[in-house]
Amino acid sequence: MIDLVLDILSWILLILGGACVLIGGIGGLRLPNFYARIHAASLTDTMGTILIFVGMMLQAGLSLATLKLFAIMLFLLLTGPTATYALANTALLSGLKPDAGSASDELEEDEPK
Amino acid sequence: MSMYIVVSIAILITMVLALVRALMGPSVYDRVLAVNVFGTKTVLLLSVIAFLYGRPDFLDLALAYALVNMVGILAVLEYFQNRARKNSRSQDD
Amino acid sequence: MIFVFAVFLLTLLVITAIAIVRAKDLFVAVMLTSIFSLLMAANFFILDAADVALTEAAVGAGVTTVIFLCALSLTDDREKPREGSRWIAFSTVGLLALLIIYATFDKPRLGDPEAPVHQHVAPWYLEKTPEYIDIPNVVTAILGSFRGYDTLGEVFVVFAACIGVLFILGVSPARKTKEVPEKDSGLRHHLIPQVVGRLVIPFIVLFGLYVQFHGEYGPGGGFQAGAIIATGVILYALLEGEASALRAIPRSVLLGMVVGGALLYGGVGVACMLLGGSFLDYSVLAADPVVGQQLGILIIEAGVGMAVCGALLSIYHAFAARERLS
Amino acid sequence: MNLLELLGYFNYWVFAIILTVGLYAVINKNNLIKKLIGLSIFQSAVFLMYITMDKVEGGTAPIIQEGVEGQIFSNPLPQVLILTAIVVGVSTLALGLALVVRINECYGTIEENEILDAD
Repeated sequence: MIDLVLDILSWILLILGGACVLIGGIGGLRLPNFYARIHAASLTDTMGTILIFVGMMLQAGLSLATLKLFAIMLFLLLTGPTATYALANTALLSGLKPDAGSASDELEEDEPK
Repeated sequence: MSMYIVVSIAILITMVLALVRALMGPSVYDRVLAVNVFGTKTVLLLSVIAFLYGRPDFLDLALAYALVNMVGILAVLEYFQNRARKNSRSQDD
Repeated sequence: MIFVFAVFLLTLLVITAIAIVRAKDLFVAVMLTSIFSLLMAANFFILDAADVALTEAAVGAGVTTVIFLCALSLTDDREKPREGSRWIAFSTVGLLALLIIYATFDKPRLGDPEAPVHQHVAPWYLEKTPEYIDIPNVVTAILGSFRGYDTLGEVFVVFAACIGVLFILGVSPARKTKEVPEKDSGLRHHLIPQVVGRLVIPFIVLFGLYVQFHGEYGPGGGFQAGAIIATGVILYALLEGEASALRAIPRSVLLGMVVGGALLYGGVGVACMLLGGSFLDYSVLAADPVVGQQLGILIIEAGVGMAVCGALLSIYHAFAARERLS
Repeated sequence: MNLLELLGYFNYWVFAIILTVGLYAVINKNNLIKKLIGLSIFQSAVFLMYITMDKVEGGTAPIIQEGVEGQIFSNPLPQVLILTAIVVGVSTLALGLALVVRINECYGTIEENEILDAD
């Protein structure tokens, strides 16, 4: 009985996680400018990661694998947003302005100095 | 077993989307962002495939990527910082 | 099903390779190279090569990108367009591709258990490893013991490459401008990477040690561990500036690690000869041959780890120091 | 020859294409760093071919699990060769980049034709 509940629960979590990852990917492709796309990337980095890893942890049960999964999740949650922050910071310092007025940054084809 | 397959297909499609973004640009930062997304997706894919194979002892691989991935992006940040400094110095001269 | 994934990933690999060659901006090419490496590692993992995938992960994600970016900031990141026809090169290369593809039809197909590769030596290794060495990871057993000569040679190649880089970049640059002040170097002004980096570095080094000493039981070993630990120290250098990383681990220590690691490996071989065995035959190291083999593998893996870590860090410092001075 | 059998050769085709793409960059690009990138792609193609050969149908990575009988293991030998080659590849790549950096300092360019003109 418990097994069945765990199975269903991890099914739901994994599917939701897959959906989050996919939505983030589509957003990363479709959103108009760089700063908007960062938000989409953060969705896959955080929500998708958490849901998929918790789903797998439920499947693994109490074992070394669960511990490793937890460690991977923790490090991904620490390093992913840091890397995104570093990237946004670089872009801002190099002069890519987050301009709410213009929807697209296609004009800034060449990277700014 | 089949739920792992569903999730890995979702991850694979996201990898394609990230690759398209990396190829299209338009700015270099978009490409770096795509590389970052690609990295985290690889971590997810490796963990899911480790379960699909039924050998969870191979999660070490995903752990290695989770730890090492940030270094590349921080190196990019330092690279841009150095370049900006070099440019400003050559303008001073 | 896995097979379909493999086909998918390989297609992405081809697209990435073509995009790398077409990219005009060398920085973009380097970024795509890191995607290429990620795809490569995933493919290795799907093809049952966990150890190789771990090596690619340890090397490709961190060290390669960092060294490429160092070289780019010392040179130029724009590729000039090439005049002249490229059809000669194009047709030569296309012809070669067709020839190789034609030749592949004589190869055994993927996963064929009857393929010639699987008939010779390899079954013997798989069968005899539990008996002679008694460790679960056959790859480590072959790397350390059965083909120990081979690995010794590879360690000396890494050693030689490191010495070469130090010779080439050790000459002081001709035009010396003012040095970057210490307080501006690295990512000192970025608080979030600082805090997270300081939190993560100990775990990277700890994981490196785990990979080093767990190599007999799971994927891992000296090569991977050396690269992972080197990545951890490079992260420190990125955060605090290259000079303070050099203060933490001075250049002489790094050189000592490279030389010491290679000597440790060779020394184990000589010790085996002195104890009455042949070169790199670890069975004589302990009373029980199996224990002797395990001891020998442990020591030479430590030597490999030291040598690789020292070599990669020396190479990084050679590039980064030049960047600081010129 | 059915479709699945044809797909069994797909790895080798990818090997051929990547190999020649890398070769193209080496022979046709003037930029020295681009040549080195091409060389590392070429090298990766060779790695891919070796690792392709190690796969055995229904096999698993050659790490013996306790208490599991009758497992098929993939061939460990190509893995050993490639594992060391990857690390050696990075150090030799660094050697090449070091040479490029020195060339850039002496000639002020990393384009091959400009270097040849300068000589």
